[in-house]
Amino acid sequence: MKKLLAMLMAAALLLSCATVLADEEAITLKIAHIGPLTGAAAVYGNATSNGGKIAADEINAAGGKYRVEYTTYDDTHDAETSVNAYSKALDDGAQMILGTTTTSPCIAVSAEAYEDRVFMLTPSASSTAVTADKDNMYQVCFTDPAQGTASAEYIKQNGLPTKVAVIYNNADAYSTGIYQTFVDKAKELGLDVVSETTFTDSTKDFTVQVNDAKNAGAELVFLPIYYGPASMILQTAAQVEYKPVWFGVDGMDGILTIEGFDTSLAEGVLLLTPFSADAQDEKTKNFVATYQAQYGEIPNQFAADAYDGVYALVAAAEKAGVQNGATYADICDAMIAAMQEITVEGVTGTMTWSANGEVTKTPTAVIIQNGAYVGFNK
Amino acid sequence: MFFLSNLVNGLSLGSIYAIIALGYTMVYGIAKMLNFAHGDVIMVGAYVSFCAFQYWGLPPVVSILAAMVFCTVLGVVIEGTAYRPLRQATSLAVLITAIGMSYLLQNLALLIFKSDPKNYPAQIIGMPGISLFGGQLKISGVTLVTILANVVIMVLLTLFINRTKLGKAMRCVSEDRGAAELMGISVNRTISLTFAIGSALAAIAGVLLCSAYPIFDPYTGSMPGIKAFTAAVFGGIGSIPGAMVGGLLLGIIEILSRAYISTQLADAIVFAVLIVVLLVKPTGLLGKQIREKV
Amino acid sequence: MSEQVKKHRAGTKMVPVPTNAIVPERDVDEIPVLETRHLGIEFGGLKAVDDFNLTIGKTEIAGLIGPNGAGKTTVFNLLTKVYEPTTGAVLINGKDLHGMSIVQASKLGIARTFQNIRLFDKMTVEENVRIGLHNQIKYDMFSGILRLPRYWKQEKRQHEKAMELLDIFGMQDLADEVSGSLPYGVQRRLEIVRALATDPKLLLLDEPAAGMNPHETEELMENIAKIRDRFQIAILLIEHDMSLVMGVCEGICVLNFGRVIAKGTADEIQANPVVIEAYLGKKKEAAK
Amino acid sequence: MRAKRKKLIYNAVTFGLVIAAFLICQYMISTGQMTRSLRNQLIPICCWIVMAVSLNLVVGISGELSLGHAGFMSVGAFTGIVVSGWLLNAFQMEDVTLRLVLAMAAGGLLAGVAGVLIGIPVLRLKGDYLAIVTLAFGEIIRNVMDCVYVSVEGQGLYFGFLNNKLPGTLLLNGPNGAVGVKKIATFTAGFILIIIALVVILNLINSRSGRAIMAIRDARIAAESVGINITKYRMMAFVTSAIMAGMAGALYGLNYSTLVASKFKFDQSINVLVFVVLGGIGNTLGAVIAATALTVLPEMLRDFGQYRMLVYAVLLIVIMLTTNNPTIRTFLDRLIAPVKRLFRKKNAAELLKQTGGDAQ
Repeated sequence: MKKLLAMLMAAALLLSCATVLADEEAITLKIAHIGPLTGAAAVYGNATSNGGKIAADEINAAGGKYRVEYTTYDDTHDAETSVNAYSKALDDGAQMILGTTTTSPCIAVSAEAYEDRVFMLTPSASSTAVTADKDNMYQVCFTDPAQGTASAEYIKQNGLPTKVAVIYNNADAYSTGIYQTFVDKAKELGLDVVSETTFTDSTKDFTVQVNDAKNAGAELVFLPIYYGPASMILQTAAQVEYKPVWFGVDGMDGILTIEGFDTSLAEGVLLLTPFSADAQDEKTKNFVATYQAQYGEIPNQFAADAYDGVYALVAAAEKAGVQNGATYADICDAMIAAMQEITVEGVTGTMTWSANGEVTKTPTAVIIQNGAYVGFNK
Repeated sequence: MFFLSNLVNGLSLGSIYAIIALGYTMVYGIAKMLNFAHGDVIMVGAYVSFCAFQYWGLPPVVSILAAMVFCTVLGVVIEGTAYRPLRQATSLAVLITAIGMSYLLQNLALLIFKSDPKNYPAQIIGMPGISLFGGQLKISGVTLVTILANVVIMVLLTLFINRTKLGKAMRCVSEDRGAAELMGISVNRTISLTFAIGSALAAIAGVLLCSAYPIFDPYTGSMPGIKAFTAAVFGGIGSIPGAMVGGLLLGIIEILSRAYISTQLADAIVFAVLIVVLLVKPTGLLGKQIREKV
Repeated sequence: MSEQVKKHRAGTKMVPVPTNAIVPERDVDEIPVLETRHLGIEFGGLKAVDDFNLTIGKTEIAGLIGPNGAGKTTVFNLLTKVYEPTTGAVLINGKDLHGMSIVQASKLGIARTFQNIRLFDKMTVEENVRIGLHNQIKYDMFSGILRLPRYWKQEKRQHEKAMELLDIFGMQDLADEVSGSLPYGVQRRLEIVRALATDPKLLLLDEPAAGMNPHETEELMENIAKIRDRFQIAILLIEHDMSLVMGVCEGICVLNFGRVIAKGTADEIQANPVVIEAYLGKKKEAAK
Repeated sequence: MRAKRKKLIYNAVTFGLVIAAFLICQYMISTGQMTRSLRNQLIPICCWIVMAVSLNLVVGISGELSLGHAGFMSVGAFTGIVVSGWLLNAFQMEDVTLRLVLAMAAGGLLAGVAGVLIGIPVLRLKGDYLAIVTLAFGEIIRNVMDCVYVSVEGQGLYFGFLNNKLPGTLLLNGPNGAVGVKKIATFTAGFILIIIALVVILNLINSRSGRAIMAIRDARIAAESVGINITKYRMMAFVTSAIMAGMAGALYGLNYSTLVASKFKFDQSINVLVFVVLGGIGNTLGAVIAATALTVLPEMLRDFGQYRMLVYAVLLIVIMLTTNNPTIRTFLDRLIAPVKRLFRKKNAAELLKQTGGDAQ
């Protein structure tokens, strides 16, 4: 509570500064966020929406050269609706897009944005197809292949068990994307993939998958999936008394915050993620505290990526020298150029971007111990 | 042993489908409508029992009862406000209204409980599991409770329908609504009763479903709802033993095809089996063959 | 009883043919339009129709009567292949209907009306008749969608033919009415017209006078005779209205509990003690 | 001639409205008056209209409840994408219009084939059983599409099932769907497709085949007894509908740079069914209007923010209740009656007859 009070005071202080600075004519950036606020993928869209909102509020409160007008548009995780949301955002005068949250809609929207010359930065759409052949499209998150490769390399280099099982969601682009590169890389590195099983969004029962891994004698189970199904897999494994090393990717982050989840089941889960809500640096602590105060939840990697995304957009706008009243098409090329030059220190690490839109940042391996993330050292 | 453990899992999943399917089949038999919002009542049941246990600290049994009471009231209210005014309308109009109701429940839950998945506390059904064949086959407590609950519900429901006055009234309305009305049976009250029972069963199904597969969110009910509907048709819609048989078979087929054929194509296989069954027996496994009167 | 019908009855003489059945004398040379041999059907062990033998001459008007539940409509359903018989055979113009579908039976020249009217209620009177003409005046789907010349030509033919048929019952003016909204009697007549449109050899009428007032029944009787005379077809009708049956039918077959209990002309049936006991006696009193 | 004239007027109004709407849209686009939001919805609206009109053929005209219509759209969409991609990659066919036409034709064709394959078993069933089987087929198609991989190399097309190791460029990538689709759909194409669909449906209804289809709907046994081949005509309606859905699907698929099979879930079939029911079952013009209104509606509700879909659900229920409840309907009719009477005055006798007829 004290912490919150202190923060509020700090915010108030900043706000008063802001009013002073406002006289110097601040430049307003109109950022439109697009993501699923309703529908089955709503959890991700709400996280990115909230994360971005916090960054926008902070920037406005800090009163720098730029102000952010941040608006969220619902796309229900559907390409058609997403393009509609995008069109509405441009009608409303958006200058740049933070989004879209999920992959398939993002591919559809980025194609439109490419034609219209709108600068886009997605917090979380991680497929390479999102950025492919589009110079206006950037990502805050790792690409799926990058995660797959990094995971396989990490397992190999750190002497983790090499008898590996993979359980992935074959109706999900993110999951299959990581899975495919992981398996290729694993073969190349000589890891022994003994069990590959899949599920779909409608799957409730994971006993088959877990039993398959168990019976194949896998000592490490790679889970390139989101934390929801992952938590079910962990509970199923506990029932059949199967205790391999669990290895997750950034989608696994959030598993500790599921209401009602017995976190002891996640004990020892390893994950390669750029963000962990328990990190002890000042930035993360502030972000997590604010998020919790406003939304009553601990932010996950989606929220963190969106949070960093807004900062990155503002930094790029500053570099590009965006002025008030500039249209999206005016600033697109300048933003593209600026994006490749900036370095953003965010809650998900220190980020730079290459011309193909991919981010460079270092994922850290964390392990869950006593219900919290701890840096993992081999 | 692998087969046996899959079979048990299939029975467990199938029992849940069966309980949901009972709700579908009763409502269909009596109100002659496909209540697509039924799946979402399951989700409501899960949330209510979750809140009762987790937030208000009620004991498990009370939590389950709270969910049942809430869902019963909800079912009756839905029927009274959305379906009753359409009693004379085409069945398609009612179907669309039911779909609207399904969207409504999902989106209300989304606003109230937010979109993040929640984990259903294992303590609500805190039965210890058992271990057979020297530990080779483990059956969880939830599985046992689910299968048991299914049998108990089945027996009670059959007794209720066949032995009690209200049950007979339900059969009458199902057989011939006009004639039942002439016999002094209140059709509206009977249909309300059906929704009440169906929704209470949905609440139980919600508790069991989420105890077995603990992660749930506002959209949790819709897919099991569809599968259970399939199960009801599979067994012969309108038939109570049919719903039971259909549910169990569907659960077993789903788990076994996932285990032995393909995890990717399990859903397709389930639906393909349904189609084959309907081609051989056009009114489902236990459905009544009705000869068209000419 | 109108003059025309009386005249028509007076001219009929029923004579036996080799199969031990009787047909009107004028039809003796022809293949009987309908012949059933030991026809029977069981529903779950119950013999709804049993050993049903009937022969109808090429231009005969025959009646099938019997108390409620005697199996009359079931016989119609057997003749039109709605039901597949358990035993026996149905021959239309000497052709066995075994294994045929309703549609095939219809194409062989058997048409019917229904006890509880089955019109295409949402469609107009003319459209109902046009549907009856389905296999008479044809053109394919593509001509229809693309409105090829053939469409216009055949549509015109259908219209003319439909109007011609409607004229029999003087229903031309009603051609554009929606059939479902017509009075009961008119609907019954429309069903007959629709059946006639299929160009049948044998027309089955299931209680054509049900729900009609005496005046309408009278008219119907005349029309039944008129139809037979004009199209030279056979008609078999089920009817409870004895004045109609006795007035218009040449041969009558009485059914009770799925079995034929009597066959003969109107006078013979009226005089038959078995029939009187089982059926007519009671019925007559009820009618009065 | 009254009924015939009514039909003629109905058809004229239907075509007139669609053409007028198209011309107004084109005018607004050319003068820049149309918002981007609406402009980007035009093609999907066209697709959904065709979906609604074609489903109406099955549900309204043929009288079968189909819950898997989106499955045919999916077949058409993915076929269209593959054909378009193949023509472009293998034959360098740059002509966008020709490619679109060929893709739509192929989409319609394959969806039609799927219609026949599905129709054979499905049409043996009746009523709700038919409905559930179409639902099952829709789900099977979606599930199977998640496992299909197609690639193009040189002039060859390569297909893989649960196997993504294919040579060349992937056109369909299993659960990732189609990516890198070249957008070639145009509003004009959508408009033409609507016109084709309307011509087919409206002409069919007023032809021998259409009457046969409706006869089966109204009284199956009676239709059989006048010699109508039930299977043939039910199939005709089902397959025609599938072909149109496939063409709409191809257009839809080629309007976005990506497409996933989960787009065509059960919900989507239901959505199209909502258009049909709301437009008045069997009413083609109604289906066109309902499809347009309900596609635009969620976008208009954006101002409700997080309550958007909630409001949509409530509206859906309220609309169904008001249009289908006899009490409310009578009340509404009474409200409209004076207005109607104004137009009808000249034919008072007819009005009398009408009310008399209703009272029966």
